[in-house]
Amino acid sequence: MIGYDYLASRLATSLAVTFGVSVVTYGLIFLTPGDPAEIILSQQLDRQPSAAEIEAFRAEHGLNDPVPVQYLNWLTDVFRGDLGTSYYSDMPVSTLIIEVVPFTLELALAAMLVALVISIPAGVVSAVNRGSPIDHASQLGALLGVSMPNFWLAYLLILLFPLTLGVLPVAGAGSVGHLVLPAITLGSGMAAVVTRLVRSSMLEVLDEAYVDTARAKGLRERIVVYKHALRNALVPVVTILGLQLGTLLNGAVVVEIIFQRPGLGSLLVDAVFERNYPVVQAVTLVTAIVFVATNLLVDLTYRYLDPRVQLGGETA
Amino acid sequence: MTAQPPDSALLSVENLHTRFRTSEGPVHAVEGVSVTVDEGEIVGLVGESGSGKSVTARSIVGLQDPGEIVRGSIHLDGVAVTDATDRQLRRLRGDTVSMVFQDPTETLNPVFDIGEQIAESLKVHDQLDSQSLLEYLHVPPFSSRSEWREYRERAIELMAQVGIANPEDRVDAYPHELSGGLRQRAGMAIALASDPDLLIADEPTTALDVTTQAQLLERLRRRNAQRGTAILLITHDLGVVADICDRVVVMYAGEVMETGPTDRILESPRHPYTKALLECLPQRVDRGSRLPTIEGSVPEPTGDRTGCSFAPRCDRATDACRDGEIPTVDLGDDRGTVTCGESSALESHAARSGTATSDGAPESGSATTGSAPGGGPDRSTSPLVELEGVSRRYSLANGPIERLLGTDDTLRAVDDVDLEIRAGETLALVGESGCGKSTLASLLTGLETPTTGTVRIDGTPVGTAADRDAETLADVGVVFQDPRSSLNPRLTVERAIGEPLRSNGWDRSRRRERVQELLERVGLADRHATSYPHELSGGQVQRVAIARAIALDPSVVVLDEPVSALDASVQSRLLNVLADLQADLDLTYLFISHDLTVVEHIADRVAVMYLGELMEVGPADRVFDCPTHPYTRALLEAIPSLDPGGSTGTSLEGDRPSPVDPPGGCVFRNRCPMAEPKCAETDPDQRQFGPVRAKCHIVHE
Amino acid sequence: AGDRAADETAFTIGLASDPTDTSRYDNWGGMAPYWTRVIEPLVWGTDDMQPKPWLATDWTATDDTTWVFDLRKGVPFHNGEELTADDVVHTFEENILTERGDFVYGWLHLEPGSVTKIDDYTVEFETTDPFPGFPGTIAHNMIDIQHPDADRRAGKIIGTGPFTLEEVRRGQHIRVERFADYWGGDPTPTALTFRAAEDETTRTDLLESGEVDLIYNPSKGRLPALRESDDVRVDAQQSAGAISAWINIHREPTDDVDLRRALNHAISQEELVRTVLEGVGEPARGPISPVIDWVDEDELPTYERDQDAAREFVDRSAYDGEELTCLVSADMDDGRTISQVLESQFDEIGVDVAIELLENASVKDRTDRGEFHLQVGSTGSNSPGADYIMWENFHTMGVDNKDLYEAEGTGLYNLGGEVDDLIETGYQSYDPAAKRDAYVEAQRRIMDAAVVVPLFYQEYVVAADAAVEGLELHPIERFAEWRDLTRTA
Amino acid sequence: MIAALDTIVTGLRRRYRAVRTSRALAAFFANPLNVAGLAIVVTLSIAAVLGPVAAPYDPASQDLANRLQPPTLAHPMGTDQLGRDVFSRLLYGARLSFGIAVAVTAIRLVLGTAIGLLAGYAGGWVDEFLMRLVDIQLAFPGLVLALVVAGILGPSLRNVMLALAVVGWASYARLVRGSVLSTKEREFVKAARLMGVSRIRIAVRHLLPNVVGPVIVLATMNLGTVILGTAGLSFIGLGAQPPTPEWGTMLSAGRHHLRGAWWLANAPGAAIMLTVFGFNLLGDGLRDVLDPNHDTTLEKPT
Ligand SMILES: Nc1ncnc2c1ncn2[C@@H]1O[C@H](COP(=O)(O)OP(=O)(O)OP(=O)(O)O)[C@@H](O)[C@H]1O
Ligand SMILES: Nc1ncnc2c1ncn2[C@@H]1O[C@H](COP(=O)(O)OP(=O)(O)OP(=O)(O)O)[C@@H](O)[C@H]1O
Ligand SMILES: [Mg+2]
Ligand SMILES: [Mg+2]
Repeated sequence: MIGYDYLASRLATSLAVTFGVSVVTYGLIFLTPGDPAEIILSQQLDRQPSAAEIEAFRAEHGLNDPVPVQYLNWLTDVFRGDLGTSYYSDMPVSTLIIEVVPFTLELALAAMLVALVISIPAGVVSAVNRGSPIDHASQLGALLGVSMPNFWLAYLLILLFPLTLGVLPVAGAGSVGHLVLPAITLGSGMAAVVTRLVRSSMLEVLDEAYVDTARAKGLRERIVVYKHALRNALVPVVTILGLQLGTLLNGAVVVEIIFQRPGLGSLLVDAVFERNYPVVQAVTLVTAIVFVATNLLVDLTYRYLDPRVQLGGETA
Repeated sequence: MTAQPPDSALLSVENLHTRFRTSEGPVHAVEGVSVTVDEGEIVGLVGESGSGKSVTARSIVGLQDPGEIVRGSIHLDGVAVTDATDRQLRRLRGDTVSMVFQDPTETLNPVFDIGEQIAESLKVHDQLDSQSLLEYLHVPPFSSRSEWREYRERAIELMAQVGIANPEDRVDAYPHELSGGLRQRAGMAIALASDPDLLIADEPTTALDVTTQAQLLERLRRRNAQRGTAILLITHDLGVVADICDRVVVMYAGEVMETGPTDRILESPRHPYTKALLECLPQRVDRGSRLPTIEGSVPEPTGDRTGCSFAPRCDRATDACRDGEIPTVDLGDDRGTVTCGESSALESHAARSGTATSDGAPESGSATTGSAPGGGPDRSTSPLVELEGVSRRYSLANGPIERLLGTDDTLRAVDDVDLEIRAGETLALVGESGCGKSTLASLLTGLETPTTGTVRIDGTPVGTAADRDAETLADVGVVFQDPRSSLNPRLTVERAIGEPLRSNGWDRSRRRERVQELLERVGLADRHATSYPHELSGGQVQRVAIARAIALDPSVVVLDEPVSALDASVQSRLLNVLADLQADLDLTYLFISHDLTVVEHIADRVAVMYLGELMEVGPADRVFDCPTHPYTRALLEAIPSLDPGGSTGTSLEGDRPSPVDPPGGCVFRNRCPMAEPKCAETDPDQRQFGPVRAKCHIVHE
Repeated sequence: AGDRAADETAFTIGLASDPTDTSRYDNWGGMAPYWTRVIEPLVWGTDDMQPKPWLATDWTATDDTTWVFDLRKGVPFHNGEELTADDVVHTFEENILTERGDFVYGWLHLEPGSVTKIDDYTVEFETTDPFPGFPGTIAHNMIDIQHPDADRRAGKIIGTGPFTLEEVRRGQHIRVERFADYWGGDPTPTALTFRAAEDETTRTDLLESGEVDLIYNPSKGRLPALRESDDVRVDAQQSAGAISAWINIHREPTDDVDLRRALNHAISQEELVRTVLEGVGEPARGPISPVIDWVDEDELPTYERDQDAAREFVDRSAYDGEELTCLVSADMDDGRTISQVLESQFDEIGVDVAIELLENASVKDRTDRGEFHLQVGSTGSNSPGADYIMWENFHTMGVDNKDLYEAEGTGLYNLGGEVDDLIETGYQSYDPAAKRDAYVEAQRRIMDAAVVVPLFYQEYVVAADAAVEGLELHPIERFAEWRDLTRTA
Repeated sequence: MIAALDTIVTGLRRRYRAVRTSRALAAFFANPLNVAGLAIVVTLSIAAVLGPVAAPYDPASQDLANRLQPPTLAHPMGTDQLGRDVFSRLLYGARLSFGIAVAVTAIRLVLGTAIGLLAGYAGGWVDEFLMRLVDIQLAFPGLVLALVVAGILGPSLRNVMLALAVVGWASYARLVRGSVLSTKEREFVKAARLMGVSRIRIAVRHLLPNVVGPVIVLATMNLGTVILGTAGLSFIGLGAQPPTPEWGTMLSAGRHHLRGAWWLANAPGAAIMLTVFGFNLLGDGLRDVLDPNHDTTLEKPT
């Protein structure tokens, strides 16, 4: 069972990591050239701001304080549960994030689903029929999946589905139909990675003696493969899924841009480009927390999948 | 292959050829094996590693994949396995034949508890043809909970039958939570769940301690007696065969060399190979004298062969043996068959043939240092190595935070050990797996720091390896438990042996000379200098490890299970090498082994360890001939005797307690047949019984 | 497409920027004040960028700093109430001058408390300093008038426009519906949906798939095909924007006028427009679009493409082969291709230019520090009040020049001296003719000193379903008029 | 002198023998996919080396009159928006894209391996600290890092490389540390300690060679990811500076022409795909050969 010690140690390391991320972010954004005042004002006014306007903005947002002071202020606020306000307006950053999180989550889960639905059967079939044409075909497919730059794939998908076949919307968000193409775009790369992983993991497991024990019982091959072998083969796969979730969160930028979807990825990129630091800070923090939490989840899943795994010491 | 198997045979394998396709050409793993097993019979299949035993067994249950059966037939209960459909095969496996695989750590699925795995087997047997994936995955609407619960109940019964104590508690355990012996028993339960007519057990006891092995063999014998289950027992241990088999089939290089009733084979082996194999067992040789060996090595299974595959190693081989067709001769009177071209083989001819070369008389008596009682190392000299009150505890907390929080479970690996090793002697350390032998060795070598106590070498206290100076380090040579993993796979033999020389500042040309000298000493050819470990056989790798250990002229060499992983024939050769080295270089050995027959052969003195404590220490002949401590006695009794029909003593019942939570009082008391109430109360002191020191309340002079 | 079948009089418009950006448009509940025509300012702009009466019917400057505006009578808000001076005062005082932050003061030259009601239909504005451009400046979608009951941040927008706000879907679209009581007459479309479609290929694909009826700025690569297509109508409209290569005249070696003239002679604006711009845009002779009334192209000196002349100028200049940096913002449409054409054509006259394609903020940072020689940049305005183009770019105290000028007496594009005087005169002149004269003279001098290499005046393109008619385009693209949008069978 | 020569010769001979008789090599060549991967990589490497020599046109020379020409004999892959020969640009780009991939991977590999080795071997607090650093890198949105690096230093090719290198080393560190932890427990390492071999020598001579197998596999696959990474960065505007004919930048610049001038995006797209494909095939093959137990590609693309 999960001990308190374990939880305490995980919590401590997670906190350290999250704190580390926030420090790094803060350091980095203040190294970045460009004055938020000028950039934000020119965006907001759709014209060059005047010198007076810029000075007023700077004063209003405390941008004239020394960086460590700004960081401490920010940190204090975070501990009070306040992620700050966007430089653009009085909009709390938390509101901005909460607004887009469902879209990101929806896309991440859909992509994960696409990836799993494709990769697990493909990987298993590939491993079971090692060296056969099916295996080669699935391996090649997986390789094509990883090799394709995702924005290229996105445009090709749009060309194929809505424009040529007349099915599925081109862009937008809000319905299941809108989710299909982005999920395929994002999921295919992951599917490819996971397929290869499932395959190699399965190949190893299928060589294990306990698989033969299961066969020797007189079990059907299907049960041998999908019950006895697959469960073991999934153990390394889970790690990758955990790491890939991070990719899904901020690697989705390209997909979000092309398919015109709101999301954490484009929120972050826009914020960086606009030097909207409170938003950058908050999104980074949220991603880090999600990452850390996911890895904890991965560990717990590990423990479920493989009772040998001891929850302790090792993190992630 | 003239002998027609009787129609009644439960299993009849005829002229089986199983082959593997590999990138280096086909591997002929099985070349024309014929075996029969009648109902209720126990047949032993013996042979050295790589002789094709496992492949034969797997072929019988249709699991030879990725190999293929290219010729021959297998009939199980009248069904031809080679032509069977998937469905028929499943029926056979679920009903007629069961198999227990070689390694207990790997035969159980690590992610399901053993109850599930046994229940599954029961269910398959009950409902052979209606297996739905979702049901077996326990997906709710497709799978009935109550039904599974019932199967689990029956699983508990079965576990009790194979001798698992407290099966109700163990049914939910995962394989990693069980000891090797329990795992093997669980594997047995899975196999027996289908109430098979034939049980194939592939080296079921090889990885186990003698005591556990004895328990398990006893179960098998009982099963056979009670339910008439036929058993095909695969092993390389002739002692096990002698113990329970009715009949023996001897394999070599994928072929059957000889078959016959156990008594006949052990008493009057006909085939030169069988004879040689029997001769190099240490049991059969006088303590301390040289062991006979079989020169040469098992032929590569690739490539074509003609004639008898043993011919290159057989000193009685004729030209006919090398080229011709080798006849299989039925000895008649149910005395079995022999596949040999040499007519002399047919004569019953006891013991020493010329094949196993008992290579000469002991060279000026040096190899027999320990044999003559009293003629051993000079007892008056001060001991070379001294351990005084040495203990080693492991903290089970891992991770710095846990350590901070002070989670405090400790494991007693070695507990308050006093031991001395005198110059020139061979001290053997024996005990069951996990009793702390290797840890004790590490304390001596400095890989581990004692939690309490001191280690002295030549009278000076020494610390860990990092603290020792080059001279002290050089003074102790080590041969590790697993020879292969103790060599860096990326270094050639030459570099590996040269590594200690290098760190002692030897220059290149000196190193080269020394390496050559060492190779010669351990009996390796010069050409092996540039080989990588993976290019060498197990015996050769072990020689390299030995060469490296003696490179810096140590005075004491720690040998951790140096021969356990090796075949009998290779083992005997290596033991001879060790004896020669000791004689020539005046080495002191700490020889760790769980194989008492080997220890009996080589040791001057013996230390018996149990749960981190020394139970008995004394001269080898005394300990073996007249053991003092009940534990030593139990260990000796558990050794399968080579005498056919010889009794196997009562095996030690019960499981070893955990070193994390050892019993109070005498640690052995809960398994001790002689335990008395006071054993539970106080921990006995070490007491001297003549030349022997033992730790027991009960025994008296 | 489904919406259209349901309602023949509803239209969907694909915009190149996200009209729902809450963080930017939170003052309108996440609705872009542009395009949507839900809210309206007091002043609008004519096609030649003059202030035009809108919610205000007339205005006069009573002294240097006082403006009096007469309001239109009978203008109903979306909640049915009539627009009065109270609403205007309320909007300015409670919203524009308080909530939007201090920067507004500098823009409008107003401070809190400077807007007062004279009577129900008259309002007075007191600017902080003389500001003749005031009416044109407030002719901006963001300087809108709303009813005091409006709860802007909550998305309750009560404007006077022809459409009412119905729905805002963040990052997706905005839906507005016809306001039947609109003071300017009943609009034809019953509903409009403004969809965000920031990626140009996606935007074009949306039009092609029929998901939207009309898009702004389709992908340039697709223009030839769209123009050929019978299903699509393509319109172009010249805007108030202009693209030029701006030259840092205070840094070696571009401080040498001969080099700058050489650069001007190296470029063929016609070729640029014809080729890489697919004909979208007008070859430029000056840095500001002639759509703006105080620009007169014909008054400006011209630099024909003439490579020999250019090389001569180079030889005469102090330039000795060093590499010039040319900043380009990655955000700029066609910035990448344009800069490469420049680079190649400068190369032909022996001037070595290295392009630095940077994100916007980094470009700003570099220009602030003056560490560059050339910048591909633009001018433009979303309101008829475009005076600030001259001030901020070419006046020594303009935002681009000020820091460097104050620090080291330089700047970037400012010639200083008389040009500053001319700009000040133009800026503060209430007389349009005087203003025009001053500005034209300033521009003439700027071009004479070759401070920029003018490239082209911007056009924007609208591609629509061929069945859609009645679209009125405006030089300020955000002033588009949807009232007459219809669909032919 | 002669002795030295002799040792070199025997050394080489031994190597050669090891390679020739290696099962690994035979197994590698037995799989046609591996051979295909090797062939692709070799071909592309040749293109990278010889590209500039073989290219028919100057990759930067514009010809606005002949812009957007579909593929013809004169321009086998057509011309781009500025009338440049796409084929020549592709050939020149091969060197750049390859160079970036190799350089970035090399930096990641060296950095990650060093950190992983140190963490795994030193253990204790050093390990704890370095692993948290790894976690931070993994938990940090790589994009921000890339943006910032590009922002601070300007988005040149060199800085794109730096940005990609900074975000990718953690996977190596983890992988190496994991292998070191298990290898460290192997008895040959204990043996080395008992033989008095110094810590540094143990780390470098005993541990390192035994953990590089999976690292090389990861690196091979990484080469592909890096090329994709540059394409991704170009997409958000942080690619190589024009007119550099880097593939990712070309693909990104041509992406809006997929419908009309399809060759613009598809030519670099196919080149990228082929390269990544080739590296992955090779990596797969190497994995089977070098390390059949390699479990995870702890890869986190940007
Ligand atoms: N999957 C395989 N591929 C290639 N060769 C194989 C395979 N399995 C077994 N062999 C070969 O077949 C031969 C016989 O192997 P087998 O496992 O039957 O030996 P064994 O008698 O059971 O030995 P041990 O006592 O070590 O278990 C060996 O030479 C082995 O290398
Ligand atoms: N580093 C360690 N940390 C914790 N426990 C350990 C460690 N090393 C050994 N042990 C435990 O100490 C006990 C003794 O182990 P040791 O390896 O000395 O046994 P052994 O007698 O050599 O057994 P075998 O015959 O299986 O080699 C075992 O219970 C083992 O699990
Ligand atoms: Mg075997
Ligand atoms: Mg041990």
